[in-house]
Amino acid sequence: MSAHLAAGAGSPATDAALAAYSTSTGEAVQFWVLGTVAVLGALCTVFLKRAVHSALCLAGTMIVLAVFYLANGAYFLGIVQVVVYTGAIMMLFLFVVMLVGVTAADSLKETVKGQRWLALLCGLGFGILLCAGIGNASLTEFDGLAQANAGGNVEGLAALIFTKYVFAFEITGALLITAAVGAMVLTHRERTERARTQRELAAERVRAGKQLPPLPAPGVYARHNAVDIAGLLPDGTPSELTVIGTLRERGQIRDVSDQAIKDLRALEQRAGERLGRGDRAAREDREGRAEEAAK
Amino acid sequence: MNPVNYLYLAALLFTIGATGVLIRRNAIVVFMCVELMLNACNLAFVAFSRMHGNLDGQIIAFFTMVVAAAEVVVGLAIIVSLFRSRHSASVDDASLMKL
Amino acid sequence: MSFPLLTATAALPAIGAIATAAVPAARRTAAKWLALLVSLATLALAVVVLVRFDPDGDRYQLTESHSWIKDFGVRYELGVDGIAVALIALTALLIPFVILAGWHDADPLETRSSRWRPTQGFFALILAVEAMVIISFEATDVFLFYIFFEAMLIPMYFLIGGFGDRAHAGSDEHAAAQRSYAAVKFLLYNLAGGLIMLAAVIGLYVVAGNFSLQEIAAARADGSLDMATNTERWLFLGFFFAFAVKAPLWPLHTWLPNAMGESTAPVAVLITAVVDKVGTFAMLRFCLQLFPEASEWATPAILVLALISIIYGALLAVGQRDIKRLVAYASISHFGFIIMGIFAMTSQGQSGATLYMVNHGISTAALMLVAGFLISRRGSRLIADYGGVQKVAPVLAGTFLVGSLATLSLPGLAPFVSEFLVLVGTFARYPVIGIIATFGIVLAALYTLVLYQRTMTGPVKPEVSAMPDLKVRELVVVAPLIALLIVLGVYPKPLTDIVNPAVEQTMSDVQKTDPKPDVEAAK
Amino acid sequence: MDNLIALLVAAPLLGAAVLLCGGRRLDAVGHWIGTVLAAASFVIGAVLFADMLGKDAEHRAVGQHLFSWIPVEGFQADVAFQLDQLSMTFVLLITGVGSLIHVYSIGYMEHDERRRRFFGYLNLFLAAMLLLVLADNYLLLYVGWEGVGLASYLLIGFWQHKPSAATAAKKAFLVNRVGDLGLSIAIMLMFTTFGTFAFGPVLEATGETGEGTLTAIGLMLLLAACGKSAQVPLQSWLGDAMEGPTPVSALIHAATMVTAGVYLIVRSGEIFNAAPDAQLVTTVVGAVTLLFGAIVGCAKDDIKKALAGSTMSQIGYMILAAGLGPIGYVFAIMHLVTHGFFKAGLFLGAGSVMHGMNDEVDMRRYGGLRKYMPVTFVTFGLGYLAIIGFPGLSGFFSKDKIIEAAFAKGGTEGWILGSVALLGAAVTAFYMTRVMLMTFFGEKRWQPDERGNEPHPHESPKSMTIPMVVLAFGSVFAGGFFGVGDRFVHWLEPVTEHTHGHPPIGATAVTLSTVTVMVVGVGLAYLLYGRRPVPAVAPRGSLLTRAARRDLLQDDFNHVVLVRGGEHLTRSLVYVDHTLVDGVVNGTAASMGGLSGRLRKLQNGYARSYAVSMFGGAALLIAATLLMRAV
Repeated sequence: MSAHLAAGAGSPATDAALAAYSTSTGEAVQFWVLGTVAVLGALCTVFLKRAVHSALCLAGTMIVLAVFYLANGAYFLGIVQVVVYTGAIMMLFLFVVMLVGVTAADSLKETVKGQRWLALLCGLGFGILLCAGIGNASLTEFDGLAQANAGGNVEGLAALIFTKYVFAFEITGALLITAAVGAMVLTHRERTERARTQRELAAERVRAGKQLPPLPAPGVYARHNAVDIAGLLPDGTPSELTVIGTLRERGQIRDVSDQAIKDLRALEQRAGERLGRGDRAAREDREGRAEEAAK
Repeated sequence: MNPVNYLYLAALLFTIGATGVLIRRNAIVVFMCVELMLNACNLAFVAFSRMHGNLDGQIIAFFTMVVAAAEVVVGLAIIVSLFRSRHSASVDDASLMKL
Repeated sequence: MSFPLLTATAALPAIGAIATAAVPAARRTAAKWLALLVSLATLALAVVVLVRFDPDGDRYQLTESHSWIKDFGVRYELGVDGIAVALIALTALLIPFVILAGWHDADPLETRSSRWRPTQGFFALILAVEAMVIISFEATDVFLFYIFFEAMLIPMYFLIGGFGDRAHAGSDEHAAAQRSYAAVKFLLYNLAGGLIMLAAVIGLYVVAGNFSLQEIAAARADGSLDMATNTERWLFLGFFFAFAVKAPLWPLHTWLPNAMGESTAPVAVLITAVVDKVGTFAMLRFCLQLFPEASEWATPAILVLALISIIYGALLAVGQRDIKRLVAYASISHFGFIIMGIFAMTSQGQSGATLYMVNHGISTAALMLVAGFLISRRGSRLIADYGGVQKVAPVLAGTFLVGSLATLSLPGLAPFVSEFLVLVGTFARYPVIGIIATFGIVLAALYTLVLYQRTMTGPVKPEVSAMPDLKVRELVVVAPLIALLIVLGVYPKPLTDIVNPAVEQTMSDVQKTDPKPDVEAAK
Repeated sequence: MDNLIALLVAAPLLGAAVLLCGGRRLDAVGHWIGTVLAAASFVIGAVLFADMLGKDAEHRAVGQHLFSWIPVEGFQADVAFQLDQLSMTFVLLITGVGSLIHVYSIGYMEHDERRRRFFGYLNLFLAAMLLLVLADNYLLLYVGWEGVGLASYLLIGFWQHKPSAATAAKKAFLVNRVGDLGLSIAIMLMFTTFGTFAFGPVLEATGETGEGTLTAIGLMLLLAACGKSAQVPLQSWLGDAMEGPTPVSALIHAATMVTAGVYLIVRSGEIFNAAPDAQLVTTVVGAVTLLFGAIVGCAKDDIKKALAGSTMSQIGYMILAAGLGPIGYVFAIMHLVTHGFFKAGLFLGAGSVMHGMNDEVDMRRYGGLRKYMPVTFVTFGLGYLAIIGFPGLSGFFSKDKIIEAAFAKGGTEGWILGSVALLGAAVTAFYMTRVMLMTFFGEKRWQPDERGNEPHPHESPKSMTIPMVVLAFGSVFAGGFFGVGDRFVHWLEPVTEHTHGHPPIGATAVTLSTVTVMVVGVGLAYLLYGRRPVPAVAPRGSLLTRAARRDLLQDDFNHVVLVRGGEHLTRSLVYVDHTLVDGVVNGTAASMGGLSGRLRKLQNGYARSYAVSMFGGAALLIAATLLMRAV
């Protein structure tokens, strides 16, 4: 439905509406409905526990924004929003989430004292102030994009970009290249020494006394390597596929999804120590270790 | 309906995003919130360009996207290397600003 | 234009400082000799200035003037009057002795502490201080003076904090902590004063429109520049505060005992004999010339403070257990005399104060350096650790005695001349204050002789029984100073001839004339 | 000829410089250098004296201007000498007795390895003392004044390894400083009143100014005199000064330096003449001191301290005389000279006794020494007769005149002063006889000292006895030479004008009474110490005796009030300086540090909390802009 409206908004028939003092009721409805969706998406992005869910919610919000762009006569931006943002950037996010996987960071438990309340307070005040600013700015009358988009939105933009903003455009090009190179530099690890053979690695592992078998397959984030323990999917849930059928049949799968909680406690204890109120957290952590050992 | 509402919406989203940046510990989520803020700005720009009837606002929004893309690329790279070194993507783990 | 003599006099040690600092670490001795030669060359230049200066000529001579910061009317203006010449000569004279006395103070320590203290730095800093002091004596531009008045603190800070007594009783860590405390205290104290003065300097610019001492003073004199009474008083206080901290005047004195106590004897001499003189000199040159009315307004309070300094400093000197701190408090008492002489507003008082600056410099240098030799031998600053040195090291004891006698201003030694002039000058205008101040000479006798008795006389303490007498280098340091003390005490005329005209000028600045003695009034 | 005056001072000064800077290589000849230069100075003095006698009385004063010392606008201090009869008298006394004592010291200090330095100090003293009496203005006099103070400090503390000596030296210098306080204030007063402090102008201008100022100046000068001449209340140092070697006691603390106060007062005669109150105070001080010293002298068992008390008392006589004004000045100086002879002789005798007795000073350990050291006995005895005023000897003439003058002052104070002087004469006779008897008569009382070596009393070497003989000669005949035909009066009259005083009871009566009280004193002493044996340990004695042994509790007073009080004052001040004055500063610094420490907690290292503050800041900025637009 939103897509159809967006298309409609694009047609020359409704250009007059864009020019008019007030917008069409259709757009109003669209605004109120999708606006709610966008806000909800944003809130979920912030308040959902798992990064994956946040990413998806954000993607939703972005799509809604794309629709709004279209509705505001920014056809090119709308498309770019969908293609670049939702399509590329958000996917990039998801990839990274997959790389990083489920970490202890995914918790809403606040470690810095008063941080959350301060943040909410500031947010609230900031929002109110912004709204107040917008409110008493006299933005009542406005002229639409009729003649600006007369020659077509994309052409208009192109004209501006390659004349008025050409320099900035080139600069951004350079910026992108730099960013790409920078990303590579940051993530690339140069191998200086000779690659070690399987044998050496094995010997090393034995010497270190940890992780004798190879690490789990890519895309799977395993904290344990016992055959009866399922690897974790990016969202932290155990994936039964990583356990051999027999055990699956016998239902002898051990669940380690509480691993995240342990790490979380460990992290909170670390933070606690840094903030000098560590003893309690430390004791909890020690108990945790104890029962882990007992297990 | 008065398109000024778009601005209000933008303000709302921006605020939410900012709050998210402050609240969340997962670097990735923090990044998402930053993206949210950027998008809110874009929305505002677009709405302005509609009001003033010229495309400059859209141009700015376009540039913002480009910059945002670059920023995300670098930022995510940072997060990955951070994770490699610390096995955690928590911004609190990288709290070395205090000696 | 003629050869810029004054700039040269200040620049030579500055260049010397850089050169000394640049000497490679291994060539330590070379650095020492370089520093010594530079200081001697500076002394030669100072002598040239002394010769070229014509006491009966213009007020400011050998002047140089170049525009510096046009927008604020800041000029690079140099010029000397009799007072400045005398003090430049004193500074240039003392530095070689300071360097010679500190010959081994900055050598790397093998025995007590593993920390190596760069020798080059020590001597370079001393030369830097000399350069800054000299130029602040020469500057006739308020802003220029201010800059060097403040910049002086930096090398002094490092000299105090970096090069404490190597032979200090107690653990090195403790000594180092004490040192850095003293250095920081010195820095903060003087910095506070300097900042207040900066405010006053800016205020002066706002009022007067430029920084040139001569122009402002002239404008003040012919009335073309008149300040509101309160403005003038506030500005005066701003300037005076900084100078009173530097001088130091009670109750702003507490940094001095720490600084002098913790630093090596040569540095202590540098502080009290050279750097602090800038404070009293500046009172005479800036406070009185720029703010005559305010000076007159503040005189009673300042005189009382000076009086307190005299008596208080002397009493505390009596109560000290630490040789260097004792000398420090004695200096506080003496600075009380100097300030009293300046603000007595009589030509005897001000001539006396100027002579006092010179003589106190020499006498304190003599006493402090000998004390330093003593301390470096025994490794303790506590009076109680000595006794009977006189029997073991008679020459050391003798020079120490002469230094003490100079400190108690025995007639025939230089300090007596200045102290008596100050007393007479003060008495002429403020009899009561003059009489009370006279008690200072009794107290002076008390603390110096008690010090001498406790350290030098009595049965020989076993720790000092093996103490060697003065070495040649040390004699070379002390003997000329003592000779100078005697010469200036017997025949101070050359000095007074240089100083008097300048003092007359200052007197006319404050529109004061000496109270004429009249027999009738006494009826 | 006049240029020789500077040489008077220069010769011993040169000696001091050479001996003190010369180093050990002069040890062998040092004492000869010193003695020769002292003698040279005496010769110069004699030459000048001869030259002076050549002129007529009115034109004898000569001067020499060396150079301008401290020239400051309106304040002109010169180094200039003036030599008139008064100065000449002192010059001869100082250089003469000085030279003798140099000779004496050659023997006395023979076994001291620091003899060279000792002679250096002696020369230094001579130079300073000559400067004092030759100066033609008060400031230069002040230089000499402090110079002799320094010399006596160095000489009292010559045996510095003895803590007692060091303390005594310091005490002497400090007490003298208190006196110098008076002198410097007096000079300041002169400068502000007359615009100068040269003798001539000041003393001429006395007529023009008010009595108040002159009284103030006079009292200040008197304070100075008290310090230098050990008069009450500043007398406490003289007794301790006996810690010094005996020649020093003889030269400085008997013959010359301690009489400088008398010189000062006589020299400033015009001022005192114009200020009767100051004169009265002077006489009172003199009278009190002469009794004080005499009483102390009676109680001391230490021979030198007994003599010191006697010195105090005799100088009391001089000060008394000087306080009497023109009727007394001459006699003050005359007594000063004669006293110089016999007191120096007595001290040298005492020194000779100690020399023979292993430096034993307790008279209760002497006794019957006349057999062992006849020369000493004879010279000491002559000095004794002189000081008690035995008719025909020096003391008789000078002291008798003073007593006469005291009565001649007239009025009740005349009677009081006169009778005090008489009483003093009696006591003098008493204690000197006591000393004489305890030392030279009776049976021997000395025992081996703690190191077990028995003292073997023996006559001292020639170098010591000859000066004693000379001085004895002087103490016998000087008085007569001066007194007969008022020679001395005519000699000094031009400088210190002299008016002949007429005692209410007649000169002969005074003389008779003087002799009688003297005899009474001697008799009393003989009854107490000549008839029955002297106990080797001092009996507890009466309250007065015990007080007198402790210098009439003066030192205890000083200790309690000045020393203790001073210690407490300084200690509390040190505390105040550390806690209060410095505390304020450090307190400020500390509070700053605390504040920053608290602020530091905000910086917890979490990027997010920094972000919060940034965000809040942004919010505030917006608020501010909106506010600005609203208003």
